[in-house]
Amino acid sequence: MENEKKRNKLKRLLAKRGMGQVITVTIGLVGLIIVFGLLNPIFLSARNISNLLRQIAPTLLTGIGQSFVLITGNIDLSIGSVVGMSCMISATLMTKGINPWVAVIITYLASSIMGLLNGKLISKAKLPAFIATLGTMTIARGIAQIVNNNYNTDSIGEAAEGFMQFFYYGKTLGLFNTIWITMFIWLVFNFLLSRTRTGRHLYAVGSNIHAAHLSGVNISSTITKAYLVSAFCSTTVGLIITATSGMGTMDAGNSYELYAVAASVIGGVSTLGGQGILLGTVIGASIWGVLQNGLQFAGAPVAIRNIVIGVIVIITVLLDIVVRLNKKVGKAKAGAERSYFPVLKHKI
Amino acid sequence: MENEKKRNKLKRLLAKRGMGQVITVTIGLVGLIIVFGLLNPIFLSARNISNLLRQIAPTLLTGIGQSFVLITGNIDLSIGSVVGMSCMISATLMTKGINPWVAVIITYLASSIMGLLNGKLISKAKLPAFIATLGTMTIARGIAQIVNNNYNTDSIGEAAEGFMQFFYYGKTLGLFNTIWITMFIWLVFNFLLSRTRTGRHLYAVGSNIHAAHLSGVNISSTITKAYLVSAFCSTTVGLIITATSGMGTMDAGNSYELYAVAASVIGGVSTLGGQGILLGTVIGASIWGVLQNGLQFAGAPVAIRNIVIGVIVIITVLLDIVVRLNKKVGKAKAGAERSYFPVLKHKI
Amino acid sequence: MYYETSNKSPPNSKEALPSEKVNYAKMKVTSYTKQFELGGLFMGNYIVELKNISKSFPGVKALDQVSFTLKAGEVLGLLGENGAGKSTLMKILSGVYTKDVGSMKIFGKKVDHLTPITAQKSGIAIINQELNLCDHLTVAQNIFLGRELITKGVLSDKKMNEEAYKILKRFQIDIDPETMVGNLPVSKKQLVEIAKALSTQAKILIMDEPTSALTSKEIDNLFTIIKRLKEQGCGIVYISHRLEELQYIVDRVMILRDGKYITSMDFQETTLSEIISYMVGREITEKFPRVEEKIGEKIFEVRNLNAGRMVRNVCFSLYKGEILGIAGLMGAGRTETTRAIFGADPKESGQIFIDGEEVQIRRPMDAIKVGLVLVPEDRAKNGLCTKLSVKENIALPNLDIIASKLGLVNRKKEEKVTETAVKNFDIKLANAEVPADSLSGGNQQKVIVSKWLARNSKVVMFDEPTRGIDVASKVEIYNIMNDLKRKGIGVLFVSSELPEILGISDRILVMADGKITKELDVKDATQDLILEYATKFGKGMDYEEEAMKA
Amino acid sequence: GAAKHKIYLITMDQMDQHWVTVDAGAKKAVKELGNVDYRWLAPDVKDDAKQIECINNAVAGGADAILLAANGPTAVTSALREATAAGVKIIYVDSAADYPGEQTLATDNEAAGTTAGQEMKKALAAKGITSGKIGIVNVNAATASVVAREKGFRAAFKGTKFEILETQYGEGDAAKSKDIAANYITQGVVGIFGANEGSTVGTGNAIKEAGGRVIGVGFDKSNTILQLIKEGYLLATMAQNPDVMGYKGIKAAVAVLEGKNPGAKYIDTGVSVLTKDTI
Ligand SMILES: Nc1ncnc2c1ncn2[C@@H]1O[C@H](COP(=O)(O)OP(=O)(O)OP(=O)(O)O)[C@@H](O)[C@H]1O
Ligand SMILES: Nc1ncnc2c1ncn2[C@@H]1O[C@H](COP(=O)(O)OP(=O)(O)OP(=O)(O)O)[C@@H](O)[C@H]1O
Ligand SMILES: [Mg+2]
Ligand SMILES: [Mg+2]
Repeated sequence: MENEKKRNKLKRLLAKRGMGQVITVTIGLVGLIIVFGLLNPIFLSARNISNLLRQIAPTLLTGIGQSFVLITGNIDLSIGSVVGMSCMISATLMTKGINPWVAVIITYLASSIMGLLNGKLISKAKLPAFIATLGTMTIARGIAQIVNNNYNTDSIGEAAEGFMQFFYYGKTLGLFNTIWITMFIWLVFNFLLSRTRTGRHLYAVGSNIHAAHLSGVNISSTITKAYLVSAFCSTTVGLIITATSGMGTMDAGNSYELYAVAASVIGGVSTLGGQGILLGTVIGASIWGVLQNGLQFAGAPVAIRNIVIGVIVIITVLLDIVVRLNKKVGKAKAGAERSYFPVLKHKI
Repeated sequence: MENEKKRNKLKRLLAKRGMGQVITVTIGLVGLIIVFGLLNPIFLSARNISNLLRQIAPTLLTGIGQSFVLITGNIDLSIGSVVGMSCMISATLMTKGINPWVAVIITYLASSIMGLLNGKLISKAKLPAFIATLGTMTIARGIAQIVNNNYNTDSIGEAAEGFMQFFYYGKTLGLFNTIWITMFIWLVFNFLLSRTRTGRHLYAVGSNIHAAHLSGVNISSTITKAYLVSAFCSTTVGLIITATSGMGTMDAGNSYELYAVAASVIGGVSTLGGQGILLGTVIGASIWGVLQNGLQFAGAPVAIRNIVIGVIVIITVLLDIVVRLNKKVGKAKAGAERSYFPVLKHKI
Repeated sequence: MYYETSNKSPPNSKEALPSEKVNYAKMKVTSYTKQFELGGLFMGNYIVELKNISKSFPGVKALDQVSFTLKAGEVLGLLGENGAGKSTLMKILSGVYTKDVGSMKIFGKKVDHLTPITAQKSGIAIINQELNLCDHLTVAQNIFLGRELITKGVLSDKKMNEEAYKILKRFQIDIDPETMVGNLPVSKKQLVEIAKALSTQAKILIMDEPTSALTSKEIDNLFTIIKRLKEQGCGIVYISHRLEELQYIVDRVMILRDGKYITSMDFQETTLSEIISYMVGREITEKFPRVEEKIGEKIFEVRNLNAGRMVRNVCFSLYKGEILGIAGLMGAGRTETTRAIFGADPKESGQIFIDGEEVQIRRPMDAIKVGLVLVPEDRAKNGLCTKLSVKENIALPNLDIIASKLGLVNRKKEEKVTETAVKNFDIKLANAEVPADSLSGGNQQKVIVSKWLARNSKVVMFDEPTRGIDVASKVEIYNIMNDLKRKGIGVLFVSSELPEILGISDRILVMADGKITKELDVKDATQDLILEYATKFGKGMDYEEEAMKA
Repeated sequence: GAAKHKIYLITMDQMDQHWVTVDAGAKKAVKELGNVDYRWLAPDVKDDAKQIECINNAVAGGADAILLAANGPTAVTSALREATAAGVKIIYVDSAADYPGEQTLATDNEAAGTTAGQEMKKALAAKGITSGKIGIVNVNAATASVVAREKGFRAAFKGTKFEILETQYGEGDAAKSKDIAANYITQGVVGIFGANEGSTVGTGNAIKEAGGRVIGVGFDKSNTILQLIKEGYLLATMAQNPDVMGYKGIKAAVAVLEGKNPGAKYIDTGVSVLTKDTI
């Protein structure tokens, strides 16, 4: 009886939105790590692992933001530009002699406005998310360029040493601060998504916006919150990049929104909304990061590398689908085909 | 009686999917042209208009392909990379001394394989379109790089003079060939979409894949056809670029998939599938092209230009939504409430 | 039980049935908790007063100066044909739509602007005709959506599951609160909707076709609940096209036609045939028109069909000049059987013969080509491309006829096919270019049926073709089936409504748990007999059996 | 007064500091001359087709001369043929195309790359290192100038015992380049070459973090790079003179338009090797 109950609980955990995919891709990730470790032992050195974790951070952070937005059934194309904008705003302020921490706050405020704009354009003005964020993507990049008059900034200088240590170079308890920051943000947003009312509403809006509306969920504020989270994550990445390079670069963050989608979707977040967990995003971002890092260690030429990454992204998701279909077929044979296109449903 | 009939016909035409938006954005387009003409009279010179039309061609062509895919409820992120791949394949073959027209045929065949791969991954293996084409996007870029051993090609040379004339530099009846080619392709695909069985199937699949399946539509072949059209259009753009620059460039076509989405969506094609007409894509691509060209003539620096383009893209779509809502409100007050989020529905 | 009436051809007036009313005292119902004891309501007071409400949609005047009242403790049957404006009126009352003109009073207080939230707060709950649930959330999460339970600042799924369990149990709904709604069949989803609405402690409860996907057992439970709520002073608006249901619960009826108020009267003082004539605007003589044809040769045969757990070894034959009904409870596997035959789902084994020749059907297209078509259930999911026009929907499966060999669509032919279909089925629409989702539910159903009958087929399978359709339209659909029968076309008719199965088919197959458990000639069939065989096998059915014994 | 000369500057994109400096140099000349109607056109991102559009637009806009930083040697030649047919004079700045122009003012990228390699070799020798791995952080393989720099750099190590690893591409993004350089350091390289500004900043920062054991040589000049050199984390950078390209380019264009001889066909604007000692 007790056992039965436990088994049921486990079953439910596995049935949880996206949990299946998380497990499949985790196996894939482990496989990748083993392969790269065999190809070049340095890949598994303590030093590289520490580096690797830090290299994963930006993809994971933007992935968290993108996952929030995807779960509501929308998309955020402005992520990369907001990263660039944050990088330029913070660095410009610091080179103008403003206290780095004040600059950090101003940067967060500035990009919150982009998040707010995204959220309101989509939920109030009812623009399609793709087009609204394509617009803000262009605008944010323009702002990144205009902030320092179309120049990358000078070095943010000595005064920003503490800032650089905090966001990138420093270590705490043997781990880079960047990793701690990422873990902290992940924990907070994972809590928000899985344990709070707001989190529940995010899923509801993504699953069936009419039902959510009729149930009294405030659609506009829910969608806006997702975009604010996304802007917050992007800003953090922008600040990390400022700290990394010690200057502001206008084209920082280029294409990050796509990596963020890749990390989310590989991790089981559906682009049709309503589905996914942040644990998946961690695995997705890790696969992305391990591929980039591991292929460099394996000494693969760039051309081959792109092909390998493309193939692996496809195979990872394919594997999950095969596993899912087989599981269903095994259990109830043709029962899975109730809807003939079970997976196509989370299309786009 | 006759008049009544005619009026009814007009009414129906206006009620057709996407027609409303096409009209709104056409007005926007005319407005833009007037503004740019006032800012700089050269903008309206015969020479610039001829240039402008040719500049719109790549966006329009990729937009046609993207529209086909969007109408089936999917997306094609691989467009830009297929452009680059086609450019590199055709140019490499030509520099190797192969007859340009043979090279053209081989290029079309090669990218058809990418289209086929996209279509089958999505319809047979049931991958989400976003992730499948993100994968093929990376793969196609890798192929573009590997084709000539990670170098841009040399000049395609004298032997390709005819090819270059045909695709870009030549004129027929006073219009650039590029424009003729684009018009021809548009006519063919517009006919395919609006007048044939395949066209109907594309809309049906995008509107309700289950209903389409039960109505005897071959889902897999329909989706694959859309991706083949997209690959065909991208390849044509790749060839135009080869002809334009007289060489193969590995990163040709970067981000074109996004411009293609912008052109489609501005023109009223829904990213949720089942909705849109190719006339809209023409207007969408024109707005995009006029903005790029006009802002250059207006002497706006890139930073400002980005901001203006972003704002105008948003405003165009916003305007359409306002008009649509108002029209309904005007005619039947709050009639838009059938679905509370009429526009959000075509989200992403 | 309401289906336990042994009357084969169901009554068309309530006088015929007075003795058969359910004895509710006999039904055991767990006691209701506090949340259903509604204070401050006096029986008979007006709790809703709507005056001269009008509402237009592009091209349609859905409501024209309609007035409406609801008293505490009454169950009002809101009746009318498809597209009469019932759902629209109730959506205005529940804040989903805003009225164009008119005034509203709720609990005597004037309200001008209602939103779903304010409506909910003022004690109105609605069970919508269309399901409004989040597929990605569990049953409990859906029930508590928008009013989640929080402990120590954190969502308490445990508590919500427990509460949901209690609510479901109280209403005798057999669903695990932790299952994903997306994994439930339509019937269960509808029960979840009902549970969700009931759990809001509403004093005004609107039910828009709540029983369209329910089994008899579940309907009985619902009626018990309605009765109980009524005793506590709730006002209930009940919309249904199953007029037989009314006698068990309804106190008063109000009838709409073409967006206009027609009449309102005490249910005791009227008859079903009178109600129908008000709804339709004319008399309907026969609710189940039957035509007798000579049984001809065998045109269709299925041998040893297996497809998944829900289709086991299915064998049957179909002859010219008959309608073969398939009865069974929800989840018996009837839909699966038709889908497998049609090639929509893969088959494991089995043979299919048309006119004595074996045909290979791997996908729907193969079936359509050999003259076998399926009118599917669940129109939202399987039936319509909602964004496309009515014309395009009707044309879709017939493009092989409408288009030339090269695939060019012949617009004239298309228009003609559409026009004929719209006329034959009397589909109410502004013009054939309007998107399919702007039609009322019943008219959408007609579009689905009509698109399949626009071509000459040998066998037509109907899966719940009358679900959510008004009386007059039902008769039209029966007539269509009869027509096919007369023309020598094979008709397979799946339905969960026993009266119509008994009223229309010539031979009846009963299914339970994926197997055919009985074949009955209509002359020997009774509701009791069918129910007996419909509950013959399988687990999960003991619930039904228990109820039968009670 | 007399009609002004209409001169367009067309660069590869508008994001790079390098181009902004070319523009600044040009503006300085324009101000001095007073009879030039000057405008800077650039695509929003580097893209051959878009650069050709810019050229066509300039011609349509009535250009008398174009200062062009060609994306690649062959990409724009046909467009230039059309332009010169319309009477437009072409001056190349930064990088020339395979099409005759009036004058070219540019850095000899390959030679500069070799210089960078030699600087690194010298520094390694001074530390007594004669073998080991060396990494290259480049922008991408599609940009001719950076490819030439890499080629020159590799040439400098021909015949030595050093192993040059597979080139990595960071798209000129300082953060991405930093990751790449850090991975090189983990692999145990003795030197890293950054092929442009972003690559160099990334390289310098990675070396800084690793404690400076690796020799870093870069390309281009920016405040941040100079800072890294001053701190000793980068050995040297190859500083180009983009302002000279713009300034002299305008002067040459006006000379041509006024029928004068602009001087030599090819002017190497040169690089200066900036090290701790020379800044
Ligand atoms: N959002 C909408 N947009 C356009 N027309 C609508 C909309 N909602 C309802 N209608 C139209 O209003 C009329 C009344 O529809 P309503 O859904 O209220 O009918 P109903 O009485 O509920 O019918 P049924 O029994 O079929 O559910 C119909 O003609 C329908 O087509
Ligand atoms: N979407 C679904 N996903 C998984 N299983 C389902 C789904 N829908 C139905 N089922 C299961 O399939 C079986 C048959 O379902 P269904 O209710 O459609 O049978 P049916 O005999 O056609 O009944 P009816 O036609 O009265 O609805 C049931 O066991 C049910 O639980
Ligand atoms: Mg209704
Ligand atoms: Mg069924």
